Amino acid sequence: MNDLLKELYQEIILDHGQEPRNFGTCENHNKSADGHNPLCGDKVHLSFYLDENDIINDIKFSGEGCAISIASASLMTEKLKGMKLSEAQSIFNDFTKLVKGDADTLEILNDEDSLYALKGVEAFPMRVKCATLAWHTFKSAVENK
Amino acid sequence: MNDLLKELYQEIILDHGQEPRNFGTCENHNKSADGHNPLCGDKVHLSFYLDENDIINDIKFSGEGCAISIASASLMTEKLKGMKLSEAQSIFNDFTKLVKGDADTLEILNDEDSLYALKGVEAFPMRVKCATLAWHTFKSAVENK
Amino acid sequence: MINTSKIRKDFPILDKKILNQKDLIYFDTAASAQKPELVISEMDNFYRQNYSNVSRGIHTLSVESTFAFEEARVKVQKFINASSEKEIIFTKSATESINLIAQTFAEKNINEGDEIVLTTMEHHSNLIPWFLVRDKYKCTIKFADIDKNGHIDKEHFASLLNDKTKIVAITHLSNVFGTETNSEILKLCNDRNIPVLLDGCQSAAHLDIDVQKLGCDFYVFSGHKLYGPSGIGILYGKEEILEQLPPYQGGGGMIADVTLDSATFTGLPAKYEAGTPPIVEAFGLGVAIDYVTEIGMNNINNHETELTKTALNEMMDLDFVEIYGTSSDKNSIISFNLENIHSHEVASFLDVEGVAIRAGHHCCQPLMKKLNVNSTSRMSFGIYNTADEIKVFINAIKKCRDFFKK
Amino acid sequence: MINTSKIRKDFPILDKKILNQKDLIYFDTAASAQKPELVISEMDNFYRQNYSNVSRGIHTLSVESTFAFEEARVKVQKFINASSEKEIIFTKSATESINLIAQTFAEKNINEGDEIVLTTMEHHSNLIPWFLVRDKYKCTIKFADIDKNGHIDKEHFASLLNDKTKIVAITHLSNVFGTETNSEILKLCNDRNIPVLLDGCQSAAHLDIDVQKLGCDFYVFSGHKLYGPSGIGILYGKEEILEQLPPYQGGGGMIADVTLDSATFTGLPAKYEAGTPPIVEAFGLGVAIDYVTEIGMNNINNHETELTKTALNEMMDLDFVEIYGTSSDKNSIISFNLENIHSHEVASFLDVEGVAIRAGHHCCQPLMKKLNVNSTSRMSFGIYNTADEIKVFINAIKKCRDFFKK
Ligand SMILES: Cc1ncc(COP(=O)(O)O)c(C=O)c1O
Ligand SMILES: Cc1ncc(COP(=O)(O)O)c(C=O)c1O
Repeated sequence: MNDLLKELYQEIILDHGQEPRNFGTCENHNKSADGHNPLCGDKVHLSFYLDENDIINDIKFSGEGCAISIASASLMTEKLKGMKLSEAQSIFNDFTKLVKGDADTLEILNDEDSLYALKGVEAFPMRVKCATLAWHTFKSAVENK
Repeated sequence: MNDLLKELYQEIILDHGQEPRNFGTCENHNKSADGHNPLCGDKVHLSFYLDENDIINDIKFSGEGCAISIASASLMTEKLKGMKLSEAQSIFNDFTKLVKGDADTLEILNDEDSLYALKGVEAFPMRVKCATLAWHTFKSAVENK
Repeated sequence: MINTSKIRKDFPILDKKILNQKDLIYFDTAASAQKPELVISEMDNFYRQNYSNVSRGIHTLSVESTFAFEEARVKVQKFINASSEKEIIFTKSATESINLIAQTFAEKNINEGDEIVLTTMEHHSNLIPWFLVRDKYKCTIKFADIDKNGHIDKEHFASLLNDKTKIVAITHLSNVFGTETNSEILKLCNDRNIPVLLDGCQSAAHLDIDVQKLGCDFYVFSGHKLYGPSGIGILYGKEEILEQLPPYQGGGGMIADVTLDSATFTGLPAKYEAGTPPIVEAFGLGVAIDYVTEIGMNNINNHETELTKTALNEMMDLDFVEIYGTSSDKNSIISFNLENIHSHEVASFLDVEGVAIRAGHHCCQPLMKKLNVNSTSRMSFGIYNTADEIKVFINAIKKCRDFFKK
Repeated sequence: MINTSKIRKDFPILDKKILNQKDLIYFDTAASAQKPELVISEMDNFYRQNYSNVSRGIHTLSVESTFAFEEARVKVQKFINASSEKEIIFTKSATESINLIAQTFAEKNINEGDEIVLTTMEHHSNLIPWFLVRDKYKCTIKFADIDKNGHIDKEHFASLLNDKTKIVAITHLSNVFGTETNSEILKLCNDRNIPVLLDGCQSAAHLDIDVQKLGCDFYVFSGHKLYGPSGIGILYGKEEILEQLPPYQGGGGMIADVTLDSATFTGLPAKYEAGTPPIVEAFGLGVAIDYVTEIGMNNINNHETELTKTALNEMMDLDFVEIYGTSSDKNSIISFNLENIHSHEVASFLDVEGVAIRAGHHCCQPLMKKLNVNSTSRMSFGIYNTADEIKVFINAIKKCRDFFKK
C-alpha cells in the first residue's frame, strides 16, 4: 500500500475516526460554535466550558464527516481539555502549520505529540480543510460572545 | 498609394461623400426611419414617398457619418428614386452581397452600375456596416407602418 | 464506435503521471472536461496571430477577432440547432446564464404569488438564482419529486403546473444520477405554454442537442464541460422572448444611444453582452464544437452509455458499493458510496491510484438530504475514457475497502 | 528606462505583417493589450498539465488548479496592495465588476431621492450600470464637469457632494483623454465618508496602483488590458463593505448551506464567485502580473508618458490635427481628428499602413456630444511601443490628409 496513504491514515487516525473521543455536547458549556465545510457538507458542533481562569474545562464535539475531520476533532478535544486558552490558541497556529507542511516552524508541538498523527495531511492539500475544520470551529467558539 | 484604398475611395465615393445628393428631408413623405451604427455613432435619417403603385417617388436622407456611409446613402437615393419597391428590395440583397465580397452571385446589379463603386468595401469587412447603414435604414422605413 | 486510442492522443493531459508514477485516469469530466490539443493550440495561436478587442475596431486584428468571435456564435447556434445566431448569448458560465434569465425574466413576468417549478435534484446553480428571485418578488417555488433513479415524477410534476406557474427550470441531465429528463416533462409545459429553462450543463457534452425539438425556451451550458476553455458559458433563448426581456448588465457594446438622461439598447445578442466579452474563450469553444462534431455526438453518446453500463454492472456486483440510481438509461455519471467509508477517503485513496473522481455534495445539498447522505463519490466519463480504466477503478475501490476495513 | 527591443521579442503578434506587407504597429492597447509569450505559453501549458475544476475536488489536478487559481488572487492582491485576498473578486470583466457593485450596493444603500455622482467622461460601462440603478431605485445621478483636458472640475465636483450622495463612481484614467483623476477628488469623498468606485480599466496597466493609498473603496479593471487573457475582470472592494452587501449571482461555490426553503452564503471572496470561475484566465492574469511587475510599473509609466509626450508634440505641430486634451500629464492615450476626415477613414487608411488605431465614440457617447464630435480617432500605447513607430504614424497621417484632400 502506498506510503502517503499509510502516513495519512495512521492507526490512531482510523481509531479516532471510528471511535471518536469526547463525542457529544457538554451539558455545562459557555462556549459553542458550528463549523461547516461548504465544499463537501461536513459539519461539526463544538462546545466547551471556559472557566474563570481561562482554562478549557469540559469540551465535546459532534458532527458528521470524513475520518480525517472526525479524528482531528477527537484528537483536538483530548488535547485541549484542561488547557489554558492562550496556549490552545498557540497550538491552533502550530497545528495549521503542521498540516500545511510547515512542520519545521512549529513553536510548541513536537513529534511526540498525538496531533502529529495528522502530519500526513500535508501530502493532501485538499484535505487540510478536513483536518482544520474542528480547529476553526474552536476559534469561532472562542470569538463568539 | 495602396490599391485597396484606391478601390475603396474611388473618385465617385469621395465626390458623393463630400457632396451628397438628395440630402435633406422629403417634404411629402409617407415612409421614414432612423438608422444608427452603435459601434461608431454614425446616424442617418431617411424619408421617401411611396405612391399607390409602390413606386418610390421622392427620397432624401440626412445624417452624419464617414465618406463611405454618406456616399452609400447618396448613391442609394439616386438609385432608388423612381424605382418599384420590389425591385429596390432585390437591389438591397445584391448590394449587401456586393460589399461583403459575394459579387459573383448578384442577380440584378452589374458592374456598370454606380453602386459598384462600393465594391472596394469588400476588402474592409469592418466598413460593411458603414456601407449598408443607409440600406438597412431603408429596410426599416419600408417595414415601419 | 469511436476510436478511443486515437482520441486519447488528442488530450495532452492524459500523459500525466499522478505522483510521478500512476497513469492519470480522469473520471471527473462532469466537473470539467479536459481539452484536446486542437483547442489548446488554436487558442494559443489566436493570441499570437489575431488577437484584439472585438466589434468596435476597424483595423485588421479587430476584423479577425470579430469575425472569429461571431463565427463561434454561429457554430454554437448550429450545434444546438437554434434558429438564429441572435439567440446565442455568450456569458461567463452556465451559472451566469441562469442568473441572467432568472433576473430578467422575473423582472418582466413574475409578481407576488406567482410560481416557479424546479425539481429537488437541481444543482445549486439552478436553485439559488431562483431563490434570489423568490426573495425579491415574493413568489413561490415548487419542487417536483424524483424517484430513486433521478427520474422526475411525471404525475407530481403535472400536478404542480397551474395558471400561476410562470417558468419551469430543470436539469436536462442530472449531475448526480446521470439520467435524462423525459421529453414528456417538457411536453407538459409546452402544452400549457409555460416557458422552460433546461440546464444543459451535463447534456451538452453527451447528447445530440436540438433546442427546437426539445421544446425548451432557454438552454444553458458551460464551455468547460464541453472540452472548451474555462471562462465561457452559453445562454440560448428564443428570440421573441429575449427581445421582450429587460437588459441585465449595462456597459459598452450593448448601447445604441446614450445621453446623460437615458440610454437605448441594441438588439440581440449584443444587448446581453455588456463589456468586452470572453473573446478567445468563445473562439476556443467553437474549436471544441468542431472537434466533437467531427467525432459525432451520437458516437460519443454510444461510447459513453456503453462505458456507463459496464461500470454500473461491475459495481452492482460489489456488495460494499451503494449506487445512487441504477436505471439502465444512465449516461456518463455514477454516484456511489463505499460502505462505512466517507467519500473523501475514497477520493484521496483513488487519487493515489491515479484515478480522479469527485467527492462531496456535487452542489446538490437538497438532493443529498433527500438521499439521506452527507456526500457521495461520483465518477463521470468523457470521450477519452475506456473500459480498461474502469477495470483499474474497480480494482482500486476493492483495495480501498480492504484498506479501511482493517 | 525599459528595454523595448527585448520586450518586443516577448510579443509574438508583433511579427505579424498586415496585408502581408506592413509591419504591425499596434496603437490600440487601450482597447485591449497584446499578450506576451509567457502568458500565452503558461496558459497553454496549464491546460496540458494541470487543468481541472477548482475548489470542489480532492484529486491531484483539482489541487493543482485550485492552488494556481488562489495564487493568482494573491498576485492581484499584492499588485494593487489590497489588505487581504478576500477583497479580490474574479469576474468576467471590469464591466461586470461595476454592475456587481452597482446592483448590490444599491440594493443595500440606495433609496428614492438618493444621489450618485459620476462624471461626464465616463465609459458606458461606468454609466449604464448606474442608469439601471437609477431606473430601479428612482435615485438621481449627478455628473461632474470636466475641463477640455479631461480633468474633473474640482469645485463643481465638491458642490455635488452632499448628505444624499451615496456613492461616487469615476474613471481613474480617462480612456479618451488619458488624464489621471486627481487625488484631491478622492480626498473630497473620503472626507465626507462617501464610498468611491474607481474605474481602473485604463490605469491598471499604466500606473503603480495602491488601492489603500488611493483611498478608493472599490477598484475595477480587466485582465485583457493588462496583458492578460480575455474573459477575466477584477473587483477589489473593501472587506468591511463587501461583507455587508447582498449576493449578486447565485450558484455553486457561494453556498454554505441549502435547503429547499433557504440558503446561506459563504464568506468572501467565494460569495461573489458563483459557478465555475474563469480558472485559466485568472491563472493567466497572474502570469501577466508577474510579467509587468518584473519590468516595473514605474518603468512602464515612464516609458509610456515619454512616448505620449513625443507623439503629442509632433501632432501639435500639424495644423490639420485636432487633439482632444493637450495637457502634459496625459498618459498613453491621445484622441484626435484630422480636419474634414472622418475617423473611420483615418482608421482604414492607417490600417493599410499597418497602424492599428481605434475610431468611434470609444463608449463615451455623452463625452462625444460634449466635445461636439461624432467620433474621434484614438491612439494608445503599451510597453511594446516605440518612438520609431510614432514616426511612421506621423508620416501616415500626413499621407492620409493628402489622400483625402485631392
Ligand atoms: C475607462 C474604461 N472603463 C471600462 C471599460 C470596460 O472594460 P471591459 O470592456 O473590459 O469590461 C473600458 C474598456 O473598454 C474602459 O476603457
Ligand atoms: C447540472 C449542472 N448545472 C449547473 C452547473 C454549473 O455550471 P458552471 O459551474 O459551469 O456555471 C453544473 C456544473 O457544475 C451542473 O452540473
